[in-house]
Amino acid sequence: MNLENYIKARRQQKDILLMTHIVLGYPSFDDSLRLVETMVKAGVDLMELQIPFSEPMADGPVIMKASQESLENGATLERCFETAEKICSEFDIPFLFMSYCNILHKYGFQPFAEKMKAIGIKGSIVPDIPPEDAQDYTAAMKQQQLDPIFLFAPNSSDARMKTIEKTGSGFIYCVARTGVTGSNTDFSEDISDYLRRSRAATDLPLAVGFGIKEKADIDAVKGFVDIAIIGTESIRVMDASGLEGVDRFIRSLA
Amino acid sequence: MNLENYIKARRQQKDILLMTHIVLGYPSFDDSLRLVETMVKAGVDLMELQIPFSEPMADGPVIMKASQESLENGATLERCFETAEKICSEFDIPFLFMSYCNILHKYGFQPFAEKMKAIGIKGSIVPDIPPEDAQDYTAAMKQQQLDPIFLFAPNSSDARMKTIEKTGSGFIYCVARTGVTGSNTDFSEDISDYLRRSRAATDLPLAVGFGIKEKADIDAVKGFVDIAIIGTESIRVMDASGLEGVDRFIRSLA
Amino acid sequence: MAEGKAGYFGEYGGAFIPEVLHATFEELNEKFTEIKADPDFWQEYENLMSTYSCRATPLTYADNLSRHFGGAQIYIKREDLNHTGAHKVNNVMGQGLLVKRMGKKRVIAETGAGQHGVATATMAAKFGLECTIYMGEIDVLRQRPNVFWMERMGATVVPVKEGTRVLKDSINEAFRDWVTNMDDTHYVLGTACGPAPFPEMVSYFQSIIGKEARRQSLEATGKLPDSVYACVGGGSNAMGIFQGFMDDDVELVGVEAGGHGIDTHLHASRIASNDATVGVAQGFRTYFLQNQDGQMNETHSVSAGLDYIGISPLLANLADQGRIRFESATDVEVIDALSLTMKKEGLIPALETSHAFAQAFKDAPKMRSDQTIIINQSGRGDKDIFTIADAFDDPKWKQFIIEKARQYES
Amino acid sequence: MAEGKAGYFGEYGGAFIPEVLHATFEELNEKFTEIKADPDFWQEYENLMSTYSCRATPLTYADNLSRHFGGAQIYIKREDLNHTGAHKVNNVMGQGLLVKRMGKKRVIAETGAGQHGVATATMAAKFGLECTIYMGEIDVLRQRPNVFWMERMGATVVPVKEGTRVLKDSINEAFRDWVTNMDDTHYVLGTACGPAPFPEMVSYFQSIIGKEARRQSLEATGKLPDSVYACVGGGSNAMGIFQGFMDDDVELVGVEAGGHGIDTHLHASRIASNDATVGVAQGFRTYFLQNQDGQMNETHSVSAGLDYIGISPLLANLADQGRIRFESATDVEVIDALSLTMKKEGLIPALETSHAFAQAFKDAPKMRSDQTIIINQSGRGDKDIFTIADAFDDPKWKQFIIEKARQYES
Ligand SMILES: Cc1ncc(COP(=O)(O)O)c(C=O)c1O
Ligand SMILES: Cc1ncc(COP(=O)(O)O)c(C=O)c1O
Repeated sequence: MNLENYIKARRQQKDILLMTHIVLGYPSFDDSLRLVETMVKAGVDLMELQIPFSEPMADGPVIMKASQESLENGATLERCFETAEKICSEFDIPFLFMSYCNILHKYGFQPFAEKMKAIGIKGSIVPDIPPEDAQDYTAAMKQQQLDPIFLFAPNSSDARMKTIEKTGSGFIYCVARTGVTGSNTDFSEDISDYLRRSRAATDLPLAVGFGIKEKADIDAVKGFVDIAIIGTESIRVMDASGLEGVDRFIRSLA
Repeated sequence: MNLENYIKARRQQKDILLMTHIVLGYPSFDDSLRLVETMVKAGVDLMELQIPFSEPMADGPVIMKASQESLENGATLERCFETAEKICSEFDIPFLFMSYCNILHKYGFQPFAEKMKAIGIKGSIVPDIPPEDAQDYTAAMKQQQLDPIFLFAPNSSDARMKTIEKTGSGFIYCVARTGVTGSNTDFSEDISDYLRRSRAATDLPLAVGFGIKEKADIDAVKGFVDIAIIGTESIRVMDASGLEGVDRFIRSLA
Repeated sequence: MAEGKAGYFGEYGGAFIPEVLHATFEELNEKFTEIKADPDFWQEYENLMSTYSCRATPLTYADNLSRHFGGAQIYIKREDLNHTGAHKVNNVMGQGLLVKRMGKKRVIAETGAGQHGVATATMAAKFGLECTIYMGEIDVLRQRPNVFWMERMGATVVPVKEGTRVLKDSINEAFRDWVTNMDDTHYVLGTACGPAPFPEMVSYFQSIIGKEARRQSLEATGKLPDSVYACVGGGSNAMGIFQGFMDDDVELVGVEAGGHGIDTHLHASRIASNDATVGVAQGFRTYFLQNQDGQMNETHSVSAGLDYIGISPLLANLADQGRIRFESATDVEVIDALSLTMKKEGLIPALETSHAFAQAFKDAPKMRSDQTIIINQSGRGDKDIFTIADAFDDPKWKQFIIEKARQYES
Repeated sequence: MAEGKAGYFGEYGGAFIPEVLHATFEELNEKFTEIKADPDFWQEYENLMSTYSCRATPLTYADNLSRHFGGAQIYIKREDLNHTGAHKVNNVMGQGLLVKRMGKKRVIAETGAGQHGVATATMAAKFGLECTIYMGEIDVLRQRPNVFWMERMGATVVPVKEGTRVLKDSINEAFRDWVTNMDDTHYVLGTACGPAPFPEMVSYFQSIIGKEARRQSLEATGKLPDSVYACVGGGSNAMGIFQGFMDDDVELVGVEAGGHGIDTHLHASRIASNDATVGVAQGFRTYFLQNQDGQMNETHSVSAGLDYIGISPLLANLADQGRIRFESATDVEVIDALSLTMKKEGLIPALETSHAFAQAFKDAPKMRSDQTIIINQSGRGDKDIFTIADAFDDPKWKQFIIEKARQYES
């Protein structure tokens, strides 16, 4: 079952799915494994595994710091692959890679996609590849039946959304607001207009992220999108109160 | 008897006369008095009393330092006049003021000359008044029958010497070499040419100074000039070995 | 200048930006296209640069250096005389005019050595814009004098505590600001790098150097130079002067930071060394000094302005085409060249600039005396005094600083 | 320009020099007369200044300041853009050409703030001359950055330990050198003071500022300015710009250092205060800040370049004639003017220069908007960073210096 179908099927049972995020190697690779285990057990529906990059242009301070520490602790691409492979084999939800263009580009888009396939990763989120420059990337992914996830922004025009949704597959990642990850988003404010436009632009499932940090945020987008994405907040919780805290946090969102 | 005649008369008895120099107020005004006493007793024929100036453009380091200390110790023009008056009344050789233009200018050339007359000073040496700008100065001096002493330099042309000697009176101060006071002059080198030119340029008595510091130097100029001038060296001796040293030094020159 | 796909130069360039900046770049591309086609704009730009800075900057004949080396006649293009002391102001004032046209109220910029930050703060003061400068924390500490001036001109200087806390990290941080505030804010990128249209746009504004230099060479010597030298950090001063001679039979020589030597990995030579590979970072595709995983390396140079990880896509392409010869100069060679230039000509090139001098000094003696070269003096070195004094290890300078510190502490 | 007795301007000027320098001054007067009569010389001078420095320096319209004050239109003559950062280089390069004509091999100069010393060291490097700079010991300690550059350009900097160990003492010391070495040495006096022909000669070279400013004013505004402002130390930048407007219906305003206020005696205002009297020192007759015995006073100013005891005889004479209005600006007013100029225009006038800005800012609001003024920006302030940072009492700067000192001490 491909990613899109998985999401649609799962949505039959749940109003909204939950996608969480970790940075591979942060605080350590062992912790990464345990974090995934905790999250999966707590009921998340899909996960992003971020491969750290030294120039994380679109990340906010929390994820940036996590990436940096992971690299300083000696995280290599090889270690990321190994850990991801272990994760995919042990847990039965879809996992995606999140990273920046250069990580894929340096390895080669095609070898990288082959590696993802071999490991069992279902797709990838790369925020600094725009549709215009995505051809090699999407071709490599599609050849391996993997999903390159693309992003909408609140200031994407309707026409632009069309272009984007045609380039990507799996689902669309709706960035809830301008800015980087990890800042507050006021979900009580009306972002419904943006999400309605997004919905109209594509038949792909929609995910929304950037600033979701409690059940109320999720409730606010319920009905508009298929997936709520928790990024920064779970790192904050992990830093503050460990795995147990993460378990409690994820469960509180359901 | 005016200065010129005094020198000529005295030369009847001596091959060469000795003029020495002190800075008024250095090391103190009392010391100035005692220095004059020592020098006169040791047989000097005439003396320069330097009124310190804050911008002593033509002085070398030793005299400059003496001037500066004198000023720092609070030397005023009034104190200099008082001390000079005491000196002139107590000792029976001609005394000259040495200073810079501004000291006379600020007081007024005419009042300054009147003051000199009243005190008993016979003339003045002001190295930064050139003949071209000397009119007010010489007029004031001459009105009081005082002698403005002018200077020849080794690079003064014959024509220039004529101009200078016409402006001054008393005697001519032949600067032995270029540069400031207090450096070595090699009197064994031939300065006779310069002094012969000087002799030819004027009927005034000639004095030579800048760098004379021992009997051999004086012997070298004997026959060419009427007066040997000791400037810096006696300050050096005073600093090193006090009044007694000065007494010994002056006597060694005879 | 672009060929093939818009924003690309050969296989280099592009605009690898988050979706949220798409509209901003669309507007920027549009406005840039507009001003390029508008002769009034260039005229307005030249007027501004000739009344606010001192363009045309002179071409100085270095007679003593020419005689000293006994080879080519050496001419020096004097970007150091610009207001704020370097070529950086050309780009910044050009973008300032663009900001006015776009009606934005705020500018942001990255800065490494501080030169571009000072230029941007200056432009913001002149144009009445709000201004935030991102600067790696390490650079803030090293380059306090520049920070002082930026702040005095009313800019907010934000020390970037992320990453390696140097230039590249301040670029990331500036982008983070931009993705949040793109509506009222323009990001004044400081060199011919970054996402399209920046490499082309910065080069466009800097082309004023080459235009002048070409004309001045003809006036002064009756012919074009045989070779033109420029140091290469991001590549803006090099592109600036090279563009005056691109279609001529003139050799173009770009000089990168050789640091401790290109065999030591402690350098910042992207083309002259074999250490760089093609990558995509900070919004564009070019040669980067990166490891096998695609993580960027730390670089080293005595000059803070040349230690960038990437190089202008325009230069990468021209290197591929063999149009530009790339060389590198080591820290030691650079200090020697600087020292000689001060003593012989009374000129103080910036440490960055001194790289170009160092290479020119290697080549000039081998040339004939009827040949001429131009060195682009991209900036003046007197604002580098803390670095240069350290490079010379000047004991009296150290004593001065120690005394000054004592005053402050008491 | 001289009237009456050669070398005199009204009752000011003259050449009160030791006999040993007579021949040297004769030669100097002769050569100066020769070059003044030689149109090729001025052409050579202009060529040098336009290829080695960036003359003509621009006239910048300060639109923000003009709007801010809502009165006169404010234009700024940009001497700060000159090579070495101030108008001083005009005089120095002119004298350099003269030295070449006289065939001398060595130059000496006094310097206070170090600006003139740097300019002279630069000229000496360019012209291949030996160079010794005399600088008061206190100034050497305060102005280490300038000493550093002079030494790096090959000059010998001699700290003067005599007198008050500041500018005037370094002038005395330079004269002491000259009376010893006049045969092969020229003394490059740095301002429009000293024995004739220096006041006139320095003014002559600096007149390039006024010539340009007059032409530029006509070009930019179609008319002459209503008022022209310049700070006055020795008087060279003021004479330089004023000469362009001497015979016009243009108000000329000279601004002296008001220090803590002209009632406090802690200032350096020779004309604007009542504290100065006519005297003869350092080779010429003018107003000096001196006590009743004729000993020179200590002066005070936040700017090292305006605290000279005397003033150009040309300016003293023009003050007598009422041709120039003299004002003073206090240290506090100066810092405020500097701060405003940085924020509003992105310009950093030197502390000396900021005096002229301070007075202009007092007058401009009272003028009509169809009136224009020109301020002579004699130099740039970025080399004053140690002084300016202290004036602003900048805590981050202090921290930076303390850290740096710690590095050096470890
Ligand atoms: C004086 C100077 N030259 C050169 C450079 C390098 O930049 P670019 O290669 O863009 O000219 C810098 C950068 O700070 C600089 O300050
Ligand atoms: C920038 C600047 N302006 C003005 C002056 C004052 O000198 P002057 O009155 O001769 O122009 C100086 C002297 O150092 C200076 O450096």
